[in-house]
Amino acid sequence: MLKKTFKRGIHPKQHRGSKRPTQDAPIENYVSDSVVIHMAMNIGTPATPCVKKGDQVKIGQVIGTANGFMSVPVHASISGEVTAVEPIPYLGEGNVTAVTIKNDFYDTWVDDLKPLGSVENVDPALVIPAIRDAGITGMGGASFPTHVKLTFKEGAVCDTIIVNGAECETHLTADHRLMLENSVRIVDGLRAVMRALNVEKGIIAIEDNKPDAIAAMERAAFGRVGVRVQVLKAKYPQGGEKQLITAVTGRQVPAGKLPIDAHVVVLNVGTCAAIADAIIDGKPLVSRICTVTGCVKEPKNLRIPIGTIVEDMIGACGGFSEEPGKIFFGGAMTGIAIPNIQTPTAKSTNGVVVFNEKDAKSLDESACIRCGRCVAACPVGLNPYKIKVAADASDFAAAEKLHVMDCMLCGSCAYMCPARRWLTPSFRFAKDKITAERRAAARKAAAEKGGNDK
Amino acid sequence: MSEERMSLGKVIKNGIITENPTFRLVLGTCPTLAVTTSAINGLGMGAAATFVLICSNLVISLLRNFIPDKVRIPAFIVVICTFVTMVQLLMQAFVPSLYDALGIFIPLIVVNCIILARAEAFASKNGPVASACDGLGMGMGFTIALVIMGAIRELIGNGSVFGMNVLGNSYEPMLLIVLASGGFLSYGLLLGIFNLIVKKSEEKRKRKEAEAA
Amino acid sequence: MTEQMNILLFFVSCVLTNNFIFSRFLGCCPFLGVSNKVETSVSMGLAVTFVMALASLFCYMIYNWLLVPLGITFMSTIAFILVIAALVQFVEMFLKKSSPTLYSALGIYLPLITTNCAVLGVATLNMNNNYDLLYSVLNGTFSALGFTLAIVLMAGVRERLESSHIPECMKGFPITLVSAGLMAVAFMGFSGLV
Amino acid sequence: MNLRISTAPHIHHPVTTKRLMIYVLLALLPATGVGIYAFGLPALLLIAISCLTAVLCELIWQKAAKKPVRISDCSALVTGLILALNLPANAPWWLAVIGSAFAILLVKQLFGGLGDNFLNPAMAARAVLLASWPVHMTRYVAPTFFSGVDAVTAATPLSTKSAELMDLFLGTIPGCIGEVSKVAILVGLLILLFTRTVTWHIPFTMVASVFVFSFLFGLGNEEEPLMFALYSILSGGVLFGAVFMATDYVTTPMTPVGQMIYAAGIGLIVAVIRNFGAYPEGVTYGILLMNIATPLIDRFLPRKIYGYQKEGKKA
Repeated sequence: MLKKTFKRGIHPKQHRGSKRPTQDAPIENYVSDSVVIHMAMNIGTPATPCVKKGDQVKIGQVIGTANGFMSVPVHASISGEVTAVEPIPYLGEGNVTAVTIKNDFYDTWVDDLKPLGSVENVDPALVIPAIRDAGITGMGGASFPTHVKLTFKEGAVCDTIIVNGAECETHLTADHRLMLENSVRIVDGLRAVMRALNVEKGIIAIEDNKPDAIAAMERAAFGRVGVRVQVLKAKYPQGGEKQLITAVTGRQVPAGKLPIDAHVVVLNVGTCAAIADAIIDGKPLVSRICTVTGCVKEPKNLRIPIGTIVEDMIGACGGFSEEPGKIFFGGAMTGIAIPNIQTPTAKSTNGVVVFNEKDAKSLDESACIRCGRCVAACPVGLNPYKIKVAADASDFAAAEKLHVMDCMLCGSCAYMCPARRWLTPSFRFAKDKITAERRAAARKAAAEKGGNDK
Repeated sequence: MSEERMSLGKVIKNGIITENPTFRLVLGTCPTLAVTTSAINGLGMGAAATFVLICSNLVISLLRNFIPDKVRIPAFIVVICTFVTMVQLLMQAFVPSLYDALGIFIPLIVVNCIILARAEAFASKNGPVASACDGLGMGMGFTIALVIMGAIRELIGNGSVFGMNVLGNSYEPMLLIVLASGGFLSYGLLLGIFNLIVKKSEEKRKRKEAEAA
Repeated sequence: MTEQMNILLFFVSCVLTNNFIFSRFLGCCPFLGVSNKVETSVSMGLAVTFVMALASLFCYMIYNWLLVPLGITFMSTIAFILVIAALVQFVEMFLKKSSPTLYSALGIYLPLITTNCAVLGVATLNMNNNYDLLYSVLNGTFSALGFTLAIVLMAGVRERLESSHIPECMKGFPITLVSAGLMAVAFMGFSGLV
Repeated sequence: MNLRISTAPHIHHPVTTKRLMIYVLLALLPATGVGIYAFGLPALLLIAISCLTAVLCELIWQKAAKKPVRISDCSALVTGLILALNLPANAPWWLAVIGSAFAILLVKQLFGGLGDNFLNPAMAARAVLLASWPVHMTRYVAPTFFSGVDAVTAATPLSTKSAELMDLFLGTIPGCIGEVSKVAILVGLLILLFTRTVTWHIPFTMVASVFVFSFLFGLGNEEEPLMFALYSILSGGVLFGAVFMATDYVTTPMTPVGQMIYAAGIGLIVAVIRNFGAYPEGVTYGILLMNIATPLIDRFLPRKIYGYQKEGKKA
């Protein structure tokens, strides 16, 4: 079969080695003594906690209610007693309210699960509400509420649904294992969405470095209406939504627009499996698969209740093998470093990677030698070195003109830079600044307009 | 800047050092670059420009109350031009070799920004004596800068100063310095060194003031 | 063939070999002053080209048809500078009326051109070299194009230097002059082409 | 436990600036070796003096300007070596000293050091030396070691021509230290390509451009324009320039298309200067002139940015 891909991008050397420790490790279930479930699991408004200290909760019970359209409910991931409802600092986003549950190890589910039956027979109109009520957000890392993604504005046309099984990030094998061990559920989830949106084409995109996953998904897709597997050449950042759309369909998402403007919806494999669980079993999203790797004694793929704290997961993997220097959620290209091992996981945490002191060492910037490696790497086609100059001079207007807002912070340029320039961090800073300025300008404009109306 | 308070000596010093047209104001770059291939050329150019500066400053100062503001610039140019033509004819008659060496840059003194700038900034606002002194100071500043640059370029590019062999016969001159690119290079470097010296002396002064305080 | 060839060679000579900036030092003030942005330097270059072509034409006519017959060629400098000043005024007025867009692009540079020694320089050179009418105008145009080439290249380099870590005392004119010097070294490669 | 907080990416490609410079040095090794082999002790001394001066100047400047000393990135060494390889083997020692000092101090450090210079330091220094001491810079000696081979070459016109080409290729002709043996240079190119230090764009486009323009200029004037074009790319510093000097990162465009425009420009200028100019060789000037044009190429070459193409087509 023809292998497709997108333009530019990089081949991290770690592509070859970093996934090896866990790619053949079957998913293990792990349940810890307690979980800390915070309410800001989705992009948008956080949920409002609806339990209090001392309450007994069961698995799947709603503990945080959705706050408007851009929000999804949060469910208890273990059964037991609520021991705290308090704000905790979380990954530099300020404080978020979190519910701590102590496990009673009875694993009792709530009584009122409402299975909707087979995905081929379910009433299409019920699918999206079910997805919302199950608290499903994008499981690939962005935590965008899935029901929002599937609700289009008037006149939008969707003709293809792409299931993202690229997993181009380093170290992570959670999606890979899921595709091997739960392939039918993924196809079920895809079919449910295809029926809900009345879309005829469903494409499961997988990179060619996972031949076993390709085989498994092809078996699962066999005989299913409109579903096929597309093999992609392994390259980073192929799992990026826009790059994936271009690789699979050849279309481009217009700048500043959503995939639906290219008539495509992209769902992560984990999201698809969660959708299938929600439809077939009526179960909300309470657990996920998370790769724990790096400097741990036994790197594993764990199925964990959402909210499991990192320390417990490390313990489940035999503890640290070396003094840790840095731990981050997600792969090494885009992962977010965590400040301590008490940090709880979220719905989008697809991996916990531990680096030793040596790998964690921060690097000194040296002078740009204009080698052009960043330009050759940028999947968006930007000139990272120019943007960096503008950002360093705090000239955000110039950075904006150089399309910094189209940067998706994939890190390819910074990865390639031989001078170890902090390209991606600068761009992140510039983007935040520009977004803040735009918001302020919009507020000001709105305020003036309001004033005029009076 | 009133005439009474500003002593004439200070006016001259201002032109030579504080507001040196070549090294501080970076005016009149074309002749600076073009004629400083030797010290003697620099001296000739400087002298010609000084003559024009003094005369035009004097005349413009005298006429400053009679010239309507609107046609001020063209009038200044005509005055300057007259003196430039005089210099041109004088040099052609008495120092033809120098005239040939400086070539087109003698008539181009007309558009040398130093002269018009002084006419506009000083002579049109001050009395004839002060204006003449300003012209002298500026002219000397210009001349000194040209001679310094000319001497340095001649030394490196030809091994001589004012035509006298200094570095001996075994010295192999660096031809580039007396070529066009050498002009730019040496001017740029001299400017940089001048800036560095000014900065260092200012730092020293500040430190002294800080110590005193 | 030969006439076209001669003009081509003349073009190469004016633009590359005897570049006004890099080998004749004419027009250095605007070259150093108005070369920090590529856009403005292009505008400046075009304005200078326009004025230099016209100035060559008019100065030729004034010199050969007025000063020479009257035997007052020593008045050439005064005559030229007046012609140029008047010309610049007329061009400015004309542009203002006929083409506001062009005027807004070139407008602020036009007054500067009066004291651009390249303009007076080209008129004097035409006179000294005894060029005929055609070659005077060509000399004006081609030399101005050489000036434009130099100033645009310089602007590109200077835009790049903006983000460079130049020592404090070299910032501004000094580094620009050194850059110009190095560029002149490179332009020496064209010597002997004509 | 002390966990570091830093933003992504957390991993980097193993190639650093220093490693790239070492790759370049490695690639220069064959040409340097052949140069020393062919020209003997004087070449070795010249190379040593030039490299030493370059590194010393960089050290002194960085100390004096109170900047972090970064001579260990080897960039000064590369400049010194390339300059030495561009000198005739019998050039006086002070030529190497002045050239190296000029390259490092005036062309590189004055503009801010590595990455900030807009001209290739070694090339600018060579042009300055050529303008200042043309006699020293153009007095080439024949390689001493191979002199015996020359005497054996056969005499028929055609074979002379082909023997000439062969001589050029192997390096049995007079020339600068580094540029005599094309074989050594091609080995260097292979090293650069293999280590992905450079891409094919600049070296191949430049050689092709010299070939094409020499052929075109030769059409009217030469008996065998094809032979002439072949001779053009093998003689002088074309190959050495294309592989080692035109590919200097700092002074070349960033995008492949820009690099090809740049390299084609060098080829054109080289052919023009060689065929019509006063200098017998134009590689140095070609590279310098296109270095100057590089900011403009980078600025005006449009980039296709993701998400804008379709809109552009519609509009």
